Amino acid sequence: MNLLLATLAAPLATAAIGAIPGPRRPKEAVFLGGLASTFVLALATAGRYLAGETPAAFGGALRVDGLSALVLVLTAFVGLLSGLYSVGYLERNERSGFVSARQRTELLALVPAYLAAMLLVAASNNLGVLWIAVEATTIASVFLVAFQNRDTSLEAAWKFLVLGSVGLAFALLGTVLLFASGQGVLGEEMSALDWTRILAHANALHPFTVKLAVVFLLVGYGTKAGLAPMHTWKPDAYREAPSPAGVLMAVGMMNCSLYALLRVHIVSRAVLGPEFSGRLLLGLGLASVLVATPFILIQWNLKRLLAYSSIEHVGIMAIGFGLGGEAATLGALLHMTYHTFAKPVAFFSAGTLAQLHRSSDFDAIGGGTLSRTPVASGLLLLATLMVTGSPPFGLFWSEMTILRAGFLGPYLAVVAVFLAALVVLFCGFFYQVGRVTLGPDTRSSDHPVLPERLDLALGTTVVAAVLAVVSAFYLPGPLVALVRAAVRVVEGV
Amino acid sequence: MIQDFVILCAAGMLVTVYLMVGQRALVVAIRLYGVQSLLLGAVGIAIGVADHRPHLLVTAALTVVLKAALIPWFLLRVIDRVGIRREIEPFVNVPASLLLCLGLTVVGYRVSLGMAGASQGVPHQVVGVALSMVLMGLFLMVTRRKALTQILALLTIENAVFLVAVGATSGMPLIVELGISFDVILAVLVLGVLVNRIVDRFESMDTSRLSNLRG
Amino acid sequence: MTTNPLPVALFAVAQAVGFLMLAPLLRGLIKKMKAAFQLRQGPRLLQPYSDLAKLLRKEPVRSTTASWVFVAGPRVYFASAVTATTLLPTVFAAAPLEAAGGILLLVGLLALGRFALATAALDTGSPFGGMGASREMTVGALAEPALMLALFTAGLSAGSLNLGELVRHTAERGTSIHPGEILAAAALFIVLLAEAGRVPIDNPATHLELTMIHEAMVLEYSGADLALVEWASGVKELLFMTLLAGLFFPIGVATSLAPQALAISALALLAKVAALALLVVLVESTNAKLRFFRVPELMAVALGLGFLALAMRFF
Amino acid sequence: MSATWFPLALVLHATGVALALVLHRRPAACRWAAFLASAAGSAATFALGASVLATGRAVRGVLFENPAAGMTVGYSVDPLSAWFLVTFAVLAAPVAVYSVGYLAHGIPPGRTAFVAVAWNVLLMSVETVFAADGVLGFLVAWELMSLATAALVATDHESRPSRRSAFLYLAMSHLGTGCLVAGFFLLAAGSGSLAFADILGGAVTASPWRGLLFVLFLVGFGVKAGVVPLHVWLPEAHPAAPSNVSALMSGGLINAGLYGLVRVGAGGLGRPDPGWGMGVLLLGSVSAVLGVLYALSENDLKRLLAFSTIENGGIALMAFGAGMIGLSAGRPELGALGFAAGLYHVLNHAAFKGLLFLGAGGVVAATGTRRIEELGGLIHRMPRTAGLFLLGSAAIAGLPLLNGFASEWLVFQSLLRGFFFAERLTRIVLPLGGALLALTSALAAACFVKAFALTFLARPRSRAAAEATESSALLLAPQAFLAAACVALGLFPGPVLRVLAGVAGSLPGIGPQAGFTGGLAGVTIGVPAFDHLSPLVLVPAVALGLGLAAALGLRSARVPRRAPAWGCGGELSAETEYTATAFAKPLVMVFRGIYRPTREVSTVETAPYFASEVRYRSEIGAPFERHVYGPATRAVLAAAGRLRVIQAGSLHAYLAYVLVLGVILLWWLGGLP
Repeated sequence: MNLLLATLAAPLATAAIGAIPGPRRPKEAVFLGGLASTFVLALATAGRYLAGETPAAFGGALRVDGLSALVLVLTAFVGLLSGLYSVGYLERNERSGFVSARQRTELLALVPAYLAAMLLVAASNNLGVLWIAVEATTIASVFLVAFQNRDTSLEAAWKFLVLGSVGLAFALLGTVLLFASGQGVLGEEMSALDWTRILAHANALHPFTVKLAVVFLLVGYGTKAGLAPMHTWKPDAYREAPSPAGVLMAVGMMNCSLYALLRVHIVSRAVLGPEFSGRLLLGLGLASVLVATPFILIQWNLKRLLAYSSIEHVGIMAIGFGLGGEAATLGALLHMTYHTFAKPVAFFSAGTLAQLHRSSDFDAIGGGTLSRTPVASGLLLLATLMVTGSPPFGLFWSEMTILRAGFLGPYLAVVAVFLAALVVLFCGFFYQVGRVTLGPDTRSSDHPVLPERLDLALGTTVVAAVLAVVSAFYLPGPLVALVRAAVRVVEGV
Repeated sequence: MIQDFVILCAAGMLVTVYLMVGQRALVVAIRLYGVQSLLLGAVGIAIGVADHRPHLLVTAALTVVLKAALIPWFLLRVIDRVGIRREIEPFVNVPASLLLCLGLTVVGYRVSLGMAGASQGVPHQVVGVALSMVLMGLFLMVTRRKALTQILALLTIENAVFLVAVGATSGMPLIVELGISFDVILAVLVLGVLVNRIVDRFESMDTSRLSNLRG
Repeated sequence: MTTNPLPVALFAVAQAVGFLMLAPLLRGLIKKMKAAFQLRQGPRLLQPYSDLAKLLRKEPVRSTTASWVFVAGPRVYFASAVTATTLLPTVFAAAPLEAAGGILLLVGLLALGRFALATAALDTGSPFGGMGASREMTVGALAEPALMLALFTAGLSAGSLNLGELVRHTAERGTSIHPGEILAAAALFIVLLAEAGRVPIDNPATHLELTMIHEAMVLEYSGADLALVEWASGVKELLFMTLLAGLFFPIGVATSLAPQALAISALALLAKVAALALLVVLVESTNAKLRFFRVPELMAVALGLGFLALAMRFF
Repeated sequence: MSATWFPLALVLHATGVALALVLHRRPAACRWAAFLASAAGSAATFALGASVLATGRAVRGVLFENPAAGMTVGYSVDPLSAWFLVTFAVLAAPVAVYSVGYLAHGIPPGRTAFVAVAWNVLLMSVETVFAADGVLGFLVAWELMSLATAALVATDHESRPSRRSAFLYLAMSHLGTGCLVAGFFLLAAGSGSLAFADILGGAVTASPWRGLLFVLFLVGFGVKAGVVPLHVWLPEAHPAAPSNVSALMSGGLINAGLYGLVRVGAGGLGRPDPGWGMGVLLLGSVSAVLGVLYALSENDLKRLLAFSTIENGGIALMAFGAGMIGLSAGRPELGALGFAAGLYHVLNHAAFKGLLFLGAGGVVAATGTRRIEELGGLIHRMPRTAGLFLLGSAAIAGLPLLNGFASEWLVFQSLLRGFFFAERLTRIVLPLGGALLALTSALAAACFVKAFALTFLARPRSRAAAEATESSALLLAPQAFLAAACVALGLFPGPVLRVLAGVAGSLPGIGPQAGFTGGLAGVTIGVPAFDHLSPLVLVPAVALGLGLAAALGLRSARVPRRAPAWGCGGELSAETEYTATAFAKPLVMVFRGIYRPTREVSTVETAPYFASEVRYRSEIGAPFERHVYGPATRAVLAAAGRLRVIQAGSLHAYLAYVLVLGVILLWWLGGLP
């Protein structure tokens, strides 16, 4: 059986089994087993790629090149982490009697389904398939956003879906226009939308139509990535989604939508040269970083804080890709990699705090969590260091790489603004996290906090933290090779 | 001759959007959407017949069945269940809305001048109409408060996209088109489910009340 | 100038002893002249010597809260003043210890004395000590920049900050009537008044708690401790006058070791110091003591003079 | 051999970290292990620095590689780095020993491991800052240094001031780091290399960004050096940390900023523009004067010391400024003099400020308070601490025979010597700087009379002060070491300057001309001699004077009579003593234009004209906080608050953003040719 198809089928099967009502333990075992095998299969697929093959399926509609392989591996990795944490999360809620059987089924089915859709995004070689896959992720995740079934969950889900659908409609229009730009060149069969084919005929495409298409595609997939000003659904969705789903959205979905943006960028560069989409990405990226700044300063909710951080990071990556050139692209792809390692720590530790305090609002949590839940708070502080790009952690290196490339290039003003925003963001993020974790334990005894235990969820957080720390000093050779391969794909060399 | 017909239908679609902007009864809006979809189907059939592209006929038939019949029926059912028939006062009043939409049409047409084969007419006209429809659909979503209107506007945008697919490219690859149609239906269903849940929970379909999440 | 240690040491000891011997005389002279201005007879000229001798014999009484710092204060003050005298050229155009340093070291040594005495004054637990120390340090802090500017003017025009070098230079050149240097001399004179605790900055004769500065600081001292303080203060005053005379009015300074030249130089120095003493008396007798918070204004005048001196001298 | 010293030092610190983590449940063992490892690490850096200073040859090596990003971090210890490493080690080693004793009581036992880890990380990073051979290593170390320091400042995170100061510190450092990143990358953009040897070798003389670069570096490094007006964090953060950390921060960490300024100022960016030196001199003067003025008015012992750190950083900057003026005038020997003076002062400051903070730490540990008003009389209970603190006070006040005098003397020389070679405006600015330095020095004397005398002399003003006990030998020995350093550095400026001539000579803009000569006998400035200093000559003279005074006093003072001080008929008590506030009052009034003190007197009258209680309250204004940082912070937060409407919860607005973006992009596209 085709390895790539197996990679995609594994989570789909897991989802199907998860949807069937059944006893808890075996279902969880299948769930974790499915996600683990997905990760292993993704690794194997990437390994195939590194060995010189090009895994493909459906007549080239699915095809794995360097960029796909990188995103596949990272996404599957996050999927596994999220799965582990999901089980821990359910267990914890079980303890406090918060979760219904329906919700368990929902989570166990939706997480792998969401993952499957994301893997499909990463494996797609076809703009049509890409669009369908992204739409599928949207539909899978909207239920995760509405998972808690509170008033605010519905509100967030509605906003998420409407904005997402508008974005997808834009992306679809872009896809159609791109197809239209190659009338008579690309042909009419399915493979006409393969970017391998589009790239091969880049010179024959109608430039203006491509421009139009690129604008719609960037805005469309930018909505899914959460680039400003289409970012507005993010804080709501992140706050409402349960933490295991949050991390899938913040890391997996972000990587996948960036993947989509990159595919567009690659096509645009082949047809129009690097400036057109590069500048658009630069603009959207800078807007994202700038928009995130004030909201981090005035934030009132821990998970929304993470959402704005995620807007910031997608902005950073967009800036990196927009700056262009090998160094900046390497920086941005490294940023994606390190972000994939670092963000789960933040989400899981914040999720633990939120679960133990039964809310993620700062007011409800109160200050001084370090004395109540030392492990989770300590990990949150550690994650803050990572996420704010402090050395010696990975994101520092990638940000430095991007900045360095930026100062070498012509966009000095943009880079300077970007740097200034990073400084403010750092301060804001630290201020907010410090507000929660540090200080005297002022919580009154009327609202007792659940005791912190080294359960599966916390264990997953610790493991994620260890991996993130290690990743700063040592990235496995094959992963580095994937990053470099992805750089080659994006840079077209 | 065929070209003129296509352009006529496209213009008709644009008119339906104007009419949607111009009135507030939900049922009429749904019907207008149905008409719009029917016109889209007509475009598909005309081009399919003229250019001998059988798969266009398939998608056109699909469009008619789905969008001119099934979706309006589903939405009318939602209205019946909820019992809300009129849109309340939009954020921008009707005359101003129409004026702004005129502007949006100008924006759309201005861009479409750069399209390939602008001299031949069809792609240019079709893309102009489609872009105008996209912008106006979005405008509808911005100014109208009812969840149902927003779904309709979204569907209008979707129709505009299909108009480009049919009119400017003589049809996307069939399998892609089928996939997309399936996804659109799924999205509409999910939206419908959400609307139901929102109405259950908030006893209103007014999405402007959904503003508790700020900052 | 010789670098052989023995003559240098002898020269230094001789100069220090000379300052120690003459300092009470200067005090006596000023008191006598002041009395004359007020048409009083005043104490006899040599009275300060008797006072010192008596105090040195008397048993000191020390505050019960005082520590060794209280004892060390006057001794360090004394030693710093005595050491400072060896950095100064007097009769001969060289200072005994000019190898040690120049203007900056001299100012540093005086600061050391002030630091020691002010610290010690705070050791008694009496509010007077604190008041005096606080005021002394305030005046000192304000006087120091003016002093430095005045000295810089002299030093920079001579091309050296070493006092021996400086006096040799001015002696060769002769008294300057450059307005810059006159202004510098005026600034230095104001600083002298402040450092010596003279009217209008301080009143050495008062013991009214609201007005005293230096006296408040040493109020708790008695016996030999007080003698050391008084003596060192006298030395300091003499030192300032010698400095002023040497830097700005170098008439008669001996540049050779010929006995005749040395004698003339000595006489000239005595005359210059006497003249400065008379000037001090004039100022003391014709001015009222300033309110403490007006003193900074006077110091600002000195600073301004110093700055103007520098500006006029070099532009 | 010397090639392994630096990695060895880092390994020793890393061992300290590891040991602290392993032993975190046993605080005593943890203290000994982690801090002795740290002291050993400092010894290794000292050995490295000393050997580089002795041979004058740089030592290089590689520390770390990030293959993914393709980045390498190496180190290169040239004489300038070596000087700072030695300075840091001279302070850090004794402070580490002190920490072993101090942390037993200074912090909750549960946080011992935390402090030990952060401490060792801090030392590692500071040493790497001084030794880094390229931009990336430097930035990593620089950031780590900030983070470790912030963590240490927040050790007592339950107290609001600690949290606040840690955050303020972090925010200000980050502002600085941002400037440095921009500066370094702009600088590197010219040459394409990130190695200091390439970009800070003075090659960018022609860059159009030169002026901007210098300003960026000045701000970036100035934050760490505590330059006014970037100093606001310093008086908050230094006192908030445990005293051993305060000592290290004040004596060692500000040097990181000064180090950077020397790197860029002494020809690193090519021959300095005339304005740069003037600017640095001006900033230095302002920092020195304002620093000491605020120190003087401060009644919190540790805050007082922190403000004095600003002053001393300012003094070093004045010297650097004079050196840069010399360089821009084409006189490398003046550059050498100025930078040597500043570097000497940096070393001296490390010694006496370390000593003073350690002493203050002992006092705080013994009495539990930092407020001078609640201290007093400690000399009877803590005689050794008092003696050492007095020595430190005398040294920092710039009194002869001690090291403060020696370096301030040299700073005066650098200012006045430049006079002869300077252009019109600088010609007057330089001696004026000298006058300000004199003022600073005199005010510092007043300040430390207050700090010492009101803390240690007269009667105790609180129960805690009355019951204090002397610090242990573990606390006193490091202080004695630093005190000895103060004396030695004061008595032997000549050998120190001979070393500094080598250091200055290694700077890109200077070369071998030193402009001064130093030998065992003393220092001589300029040829022919402009001035010279030989403290050793003075020693017998002062000894003789003291002997004479002692002899004169001996006749009567063998058994002095003790009596209560005269109290005008009343009884003197701790309440009637002169307070720290009162001591500083005259100078506060004189400089009220700067201090802007507020004054509030309220009386409670039981009967007309008979007040039963008078309350007096006076506060010194904090102009930079009030007029610059406060409004700036508020403006940013207000702007952020106003931007809240972006995310006001309305889906319609969110959709409108997309619509507007779409319209703008389409309109723009339509306009494209």
